[in-house]
Amino acid sequence: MNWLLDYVRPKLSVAKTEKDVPDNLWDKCPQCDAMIYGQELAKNLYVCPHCGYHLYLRPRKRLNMLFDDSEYTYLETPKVKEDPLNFKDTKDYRSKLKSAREKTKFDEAFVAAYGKMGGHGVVVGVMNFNFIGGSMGIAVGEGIVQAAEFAIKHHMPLILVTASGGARMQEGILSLMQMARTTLAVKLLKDKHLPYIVVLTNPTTGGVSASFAMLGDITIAEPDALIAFAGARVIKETIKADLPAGFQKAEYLKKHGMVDMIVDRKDLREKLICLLNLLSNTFVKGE
Amino acid sequence: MNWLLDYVRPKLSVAKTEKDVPDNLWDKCPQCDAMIYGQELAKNLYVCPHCGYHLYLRPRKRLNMLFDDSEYTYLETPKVKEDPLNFKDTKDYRSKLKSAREKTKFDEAFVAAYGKMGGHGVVVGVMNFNFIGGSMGIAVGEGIVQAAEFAIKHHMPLILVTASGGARMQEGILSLMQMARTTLAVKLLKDKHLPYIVVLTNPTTGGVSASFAMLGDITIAEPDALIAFAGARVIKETIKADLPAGFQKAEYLKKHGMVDMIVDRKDLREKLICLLNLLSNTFVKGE
Amino acid sequence: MADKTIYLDFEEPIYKLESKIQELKSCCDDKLAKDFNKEISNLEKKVQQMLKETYSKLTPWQKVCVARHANRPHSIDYINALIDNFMPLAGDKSFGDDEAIIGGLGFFNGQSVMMVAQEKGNDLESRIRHGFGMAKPEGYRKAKRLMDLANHFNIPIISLIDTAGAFPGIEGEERGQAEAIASCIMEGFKLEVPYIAVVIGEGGSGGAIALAAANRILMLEHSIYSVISPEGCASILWRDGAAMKKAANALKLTAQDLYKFGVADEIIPEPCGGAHRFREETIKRAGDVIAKHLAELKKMTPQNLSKDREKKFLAMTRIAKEG
Amino acid sequence: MADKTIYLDFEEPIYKLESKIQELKSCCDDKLAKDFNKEISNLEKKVQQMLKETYSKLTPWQKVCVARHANRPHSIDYINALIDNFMPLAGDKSFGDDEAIIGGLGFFNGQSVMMVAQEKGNDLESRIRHGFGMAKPEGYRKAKRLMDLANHFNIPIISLIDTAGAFPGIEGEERGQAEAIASCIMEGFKLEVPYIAVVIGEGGSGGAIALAAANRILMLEHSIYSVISPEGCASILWRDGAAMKKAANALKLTAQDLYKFGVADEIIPEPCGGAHRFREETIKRAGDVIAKHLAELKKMTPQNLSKDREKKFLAMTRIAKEG
Ligand SMILES: [Zn+2]
Ligand SMILES: [Zn+2]
Repeated sequence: MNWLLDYVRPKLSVAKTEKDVPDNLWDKCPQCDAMIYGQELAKNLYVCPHCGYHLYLRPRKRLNMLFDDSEYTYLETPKVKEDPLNFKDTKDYRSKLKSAREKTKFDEAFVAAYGKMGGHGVVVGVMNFNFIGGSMGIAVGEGIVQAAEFAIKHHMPLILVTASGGARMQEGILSLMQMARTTLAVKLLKDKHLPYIVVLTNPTTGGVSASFAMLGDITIAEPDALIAFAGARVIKETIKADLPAGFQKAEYLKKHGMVDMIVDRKDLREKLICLLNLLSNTFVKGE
Repeated sequence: MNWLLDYVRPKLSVAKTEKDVPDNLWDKCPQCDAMIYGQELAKNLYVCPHCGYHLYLRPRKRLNMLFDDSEYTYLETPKVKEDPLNFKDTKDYRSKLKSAREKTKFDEAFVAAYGKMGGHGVVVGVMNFNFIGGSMGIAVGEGIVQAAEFAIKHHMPLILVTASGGARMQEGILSLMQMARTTLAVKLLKDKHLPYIVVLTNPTTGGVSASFAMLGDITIAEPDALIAFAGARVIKETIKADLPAGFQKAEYLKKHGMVDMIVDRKDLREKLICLLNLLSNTFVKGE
Repeated sequence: MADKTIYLDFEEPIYKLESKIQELKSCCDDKLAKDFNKEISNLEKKVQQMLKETYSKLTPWQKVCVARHANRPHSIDYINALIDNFMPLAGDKSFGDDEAIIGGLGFFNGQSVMMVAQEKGNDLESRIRHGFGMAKPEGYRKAKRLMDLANHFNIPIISLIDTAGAFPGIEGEERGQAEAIASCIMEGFKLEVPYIAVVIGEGGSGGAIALAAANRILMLEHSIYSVISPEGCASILWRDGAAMKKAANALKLTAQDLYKFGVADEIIPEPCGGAHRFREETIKRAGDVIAKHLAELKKMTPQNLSKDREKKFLAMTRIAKEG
Repeated sequence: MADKTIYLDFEEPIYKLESKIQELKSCCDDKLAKDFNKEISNLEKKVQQMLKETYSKLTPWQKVCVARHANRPHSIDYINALIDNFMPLAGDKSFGDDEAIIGGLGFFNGQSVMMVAQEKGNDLESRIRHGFGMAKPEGYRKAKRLMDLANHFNIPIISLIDTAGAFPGIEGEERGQAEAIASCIMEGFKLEVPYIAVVIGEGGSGGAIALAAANRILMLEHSIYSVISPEGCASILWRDGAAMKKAANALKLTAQDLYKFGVADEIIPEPCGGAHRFREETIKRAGDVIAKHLAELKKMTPQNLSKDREKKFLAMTRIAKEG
């Protein structure tokens, strides 16, 4: 089963791209409070050069960093029913969507692209935490399903980079159903023996962690990333006690058997290529 | 997959049977120290009428208790190489085997029989704790493999009643290999979707617990039975502390997720029949 | 349980009338019986009418309260009434036995089924034993094991859903609550036997969908199924836990909403006045609807059962593609 | 590690000579070099001869000591030397990551393999980290997970066995040590990829066979593989822990015994003096033998690989049936 053989470059229009945020500004590290010049931070893949803290990396930068020569083609954002519940809390959901789109220049909290990584054809999906907390509604779920379907059609591995506060409440039960739908997407990949690698980044919680994010053939986490099912606040309120140090951090998850490796962002591309090499060089069935 | 359909009564000579030990004696309950008249104990399936303690039940009585009308046919004890290591400690292994045979009237620490249980054709294997501590050597391992092969050939479920101190040291590495061989036997049954039910009785430890005994589709234990991988003495010596109450007892194992149900001996036959009914009445595949 | 009646706020007028009927019944001796009988009969009609009025237009929040009603039949009640020779099975074969999910084999209409069911408990002791119906990872891993066992022996699976959600706590996190739920959903898709999920009370978020990647999703008339509790949603989006009624409205969590969305395949009608008043009749009706769907699914091949589930969930929330 | 030399009892005469050589070498200056050189050379020949004599007829107990020698190459050494781009994988996806068993993907002669290996550690800190090579249930469950992963991607599996046995303790018992070992053996039989087990040091009982239901069982020349430790056997059967030499004799636990029994498929010869003296050469030889068997197995179809394992273990200890 070699998923490299029938790699066909599909014809798809390039989706909208995230606008570059100016790099000529200073940013403050949330961990060590050091002030870092934007260009330096960008050069360092948004890892604090002083303490190693991994700041949030926006989807386009993530894709640039992962694909060979930063070359890739976006998959189309799936067309889905918008605001299916006509949801309104203190403001209405449609306006929230609108401002998220303006802010991020993306249609939704998930974007997928295909291209080469270390020469391997591969589909990479990235969650956008800046888009309503990376929450998973219909569009995100459908995006993941379509990324998997694309990977299957073109016989490629799928790499998903997660970052999410959980389900998109404003889409009610239909957002919950995406837990099942994205799990099904993983099942379809597994049926075809295509590698599915998850990169857990800060934070990955709730319905996203409890579905496709925990089902990788191989699971990588960025250092210190928060990875949780239940929120620490909820747990703290329930047990009325302090939580253990490092609770729900990547290292804690690894200790508890949920994560294969913790990889610094600067090494991520190299490690992924190594895994792709290892998984593609599979045993050729005998006569 | 209905394992009742092609039930064929195979032609096999009836093996030697265990001689009845006289019932007109008094026995002392190891738990409550009550003196119990042998006939009363026998009538009560060797469960103390005072405290409910389950005393050891010899294989023939176990088979009598389980099969319809106590009717069954022994499978032949497999021919195996005896004393393959020429093993000698303070006395030699051959003489140990000889006295075990004289004491138990069985060839080895495992005996299997087939017959009907609640009308279902079924193979039942029983370990004999009185035979060198029910230890598993080649003969026991091969007995279990052949019981599974017989069950497969005749499309019957297999029920194994365990009682063992572990591997038969005197057969060295060849006894260890029986862990793999009996596990393989279970695998072959599973390949055919034939039910495999384990009844754990006191004590089931070491290499037996760490192979076929823990691989039942459904796992029953008799109350208070000791079920362990490592001996409590060894653990106590290692940790130099007392062990928790009820450690390694059936109830402890159930609490820790290893056992489906704890069944009083008086209910065992009925529960097994109920399980056989449930597993035989399977969903008939559609058009 | 059923006699220790608990009334909900909005049932107060009904409760008052019912009390009056009780009073009349208890103080009437033979001489007065005839006079009273007429009045009792009138009052009882009135109660019926009020039940009808109230229960035909329950608000979403009222539905939430009914779905959580302590006298509502629980999974154990359904199993006791619908399943013969139930053989409870236990344990995840790796860590523990979590009774927030109960399961086992039994006969449903003379046919082997595997029950996998969330149980909240009925009194303090049993609530504690069942972890208030909030399963830990070992609970979902037990469920997964039982589903796999059923699949191995070609036995259909019926899951009963009634949970406020998965257990939120340190133990759950350290043993992989997220992984356990995800794997349990995945298990559902791997099955080649009929798999029917029935929301009998509260279908709470990830804890519920873990047992609901099924061929059929059935809901009791006054059950709910939601991505988050109204209280949780209110405190996050309204920053006011007391806004749960607004949240209940907004979340569209009733059986009727879910049927409209195509998530629920059928609504099982409850007798007027709710399952907590008419426990036996409700269970019987649920049994009938389950039996109907089971009969349909049993006509499918193992492969088609799996494909049916895939098709259902792939199509869900998807707009049919053009071209 | 290798420089902090540890000598075994029976190596004392060799040790003395080697010390003398060291002495001569260190005190010799240029002027005396020529005179000493001859003597050193003679002594070195003598050492070689003594090594040959000693190592060609090691007693079983001596083999046990050699197999457990602290300087003997460990799994990590084999992986470092034989595997390129090793990517360690971790965790059982349910409870923890037990480093008594290490594993991961890497290239072996340019070919992807999954390594699953028992590691004892080399100093106090690493011994503690690796649990002294005695795996807990989560270790076997990690091994099972990695084998299943390899099978899914059609990648051959090489297991390295070096353990005194599975962890005996409360934690192990309460999380199902017995079940974990049994399931790990079972996993071996389910595989449809080449699976080669190499006993590199101590093959201790159930803890060892958990990783050895393989197509090929290879043993280093001075490795052992036993149902029980000689010490344990002595204390049970002789009621005297000091009778371990007798027990080692009786148990027939050497690679040579196992080869005779047909349990070991091939013995990997160690350089004269043992793996602890010639670490690199030993590892190289092991690599060569593994490569040979892997090449053979790679010619088989997935189904035949599974059948091959079944045939091997069914035939083992079985007398060919007549009729
Ligand atoms: Zn910093
Ligand atoms: Zn007693």
